[in-house]
Amino acid sequence: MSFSIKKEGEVVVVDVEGQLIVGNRQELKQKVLDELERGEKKFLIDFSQTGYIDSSGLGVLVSLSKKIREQGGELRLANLNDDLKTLFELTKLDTLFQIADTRDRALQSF
Amino acid sequence: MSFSIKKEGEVVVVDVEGQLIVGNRQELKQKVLDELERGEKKFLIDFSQTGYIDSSGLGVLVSLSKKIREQGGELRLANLNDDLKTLFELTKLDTLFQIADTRDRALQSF
Amino acid sequence: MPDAVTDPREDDEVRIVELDIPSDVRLIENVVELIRHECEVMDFGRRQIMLNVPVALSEALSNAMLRGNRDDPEKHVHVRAEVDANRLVVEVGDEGTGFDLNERSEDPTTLDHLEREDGRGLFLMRQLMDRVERVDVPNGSVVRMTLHRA
Amino acid sequence: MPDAVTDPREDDEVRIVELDIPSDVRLIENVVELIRHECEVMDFGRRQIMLNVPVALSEALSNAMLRGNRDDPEKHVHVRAEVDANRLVVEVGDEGTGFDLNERSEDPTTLDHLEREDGRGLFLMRQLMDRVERVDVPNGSVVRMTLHRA
Ligand SMILES: Nc1ncnc2c1ncn2[C@@H]1O[C@H](COP(=O)(O)OP(=O)(O)O)[C@@H](O)[C@H]1O
Ligand SMILES: Nc1ncnc2c1ncn2[C@@H]1O[C@H](COP(=O)(O)OP(=O)(O)O)[C@@H](O)[C@H]1O
Repeated sequence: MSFSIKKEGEVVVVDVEGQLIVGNRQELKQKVLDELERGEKKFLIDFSQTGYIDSSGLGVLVSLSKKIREQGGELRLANLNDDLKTLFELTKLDTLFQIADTRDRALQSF
Repeated sequence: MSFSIKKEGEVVVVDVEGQLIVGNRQELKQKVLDELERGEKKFLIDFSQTGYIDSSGLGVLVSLSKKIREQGGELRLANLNDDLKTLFELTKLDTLFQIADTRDRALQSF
Repeated sequence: MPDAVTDPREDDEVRIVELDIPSDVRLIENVVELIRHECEVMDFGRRQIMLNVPVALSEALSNAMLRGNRDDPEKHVHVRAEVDANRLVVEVGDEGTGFDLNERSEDPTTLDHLEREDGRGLFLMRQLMDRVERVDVPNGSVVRMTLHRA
Repeated sequence: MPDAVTDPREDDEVRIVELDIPSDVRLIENVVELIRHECEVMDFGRRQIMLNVPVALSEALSNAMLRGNRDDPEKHVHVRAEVDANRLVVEVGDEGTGFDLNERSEDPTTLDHLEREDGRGLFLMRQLMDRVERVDVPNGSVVRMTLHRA
């Protein structure tokens, strides 16, 4: 379980490696909030290397999306596999987030 | 836990990612034996991404080293961290294997 | 050490995993892996192994630790999973005073709930498992979930 | 869901993890992670967490599964780890008929043993733990290992 952050152009890209769950979601939250505080505005979270996400992981995504919007920023998600897509659909969170199929498409959409 | 194999020049390089233990050592053994059967002679096992090794993992390394020698081949190990070095020293297996500090040095030593 | 022989699995085989651990959410991932592995051995479907089992189980475990045991590491969570060719039955017990499962049936997918951070745990357990029940036991509370192999 | 507060760890805290699992060597890694985590919480030394605990525990678990239980998944292994600020005491029990620990003290580092594949398990347990004992219990055998925090 780890989160790697890099900058692609103007976009802060976060890769979620492994699970996003109650045991580690604070780490993701803090990393993104640190970037937001530094003045970053565009965020992309890439799930291509993610296992499963629990409700507290979803909760952190909801909270980050609010905080980023409050600062006038934007959040995109990319590369949800079929199981993760189902999870977003079950919770209707697919209607709250802007979700792109691929990283490139997400990057272009800003 | 996974093993990735690639060819660098004439050398088959195996990266051991995660643990090398009773639950997965057969997989390593089979992968290396397959290459040996294909006629490969020079093998390097790189432990830079390895966690811990148990006695059955050590046993597989001993067995592979014998089989490779029997076919007129050579086996080198590289990138043991301090804990793994201690493990090889405790079992005196550091006297059985040719161990290099870095991958490059191991590759040059063939 | 002899080679590990692959399980000579029989149709009436039942595999049982039981754990008793402190309330510490960082333990959840490994508990999930242990039980997920049992479902893999029993040939549960890919989606069940990748989504239903790990997510529902994580929810039950974190509720037991954080809600039931109020994140007190001196309070333990007991897990018992029974897996056979037909189904997984997993019980997660905590040392809390219990709660009324029927009263907790808010729908987190409504528009006004959607932006809330919490309140999706029981909903997901119900969506992802075939059955979710709660039983009171002496000194604690148990949530039992059942999933039929598919 | 509220945030997981970091353990308000006290000096007299004892953490106990108990597991009961089928004999299946693929479960070993996750069992090791659970107990290793307890040692991390108790501030055991880096080397103990990276080498002593995982290797000795893997050995005890695979011997219990493959030697004691002869790789029969219907036979279970019981693990109990007790960790406090001073030490780890971990017991690994199987359903086998036991063995004489004192008779098993061959040295695998001699020249004629060096090229053998097996026979390093008990040796490593003894090298990596402060104490290794064996006790007979009804219907089985238990190996107890103790490691002082350093
Ligand atoms: N094991 C438990 N012990 C006590 N109360 C629980 C337990 N599990 C769930 N609850 C109650 O049910 C509520 C809803 O749980 P859930 O849907 O998982 O959302 P969340 O935990 O995010 O609030 C919790 O807030 C809690 O009051
Ligand atoms: N849990 C156990 N139950 C029965 N016999 C055991 C157990 N653990 C160890 N032994 C015996 O001790 C011997 C030495 O064990 P070990 O040093 O781990 O080497 P290996 O298992 O590779 O032979 C084993 O071959 C077995 O006969």
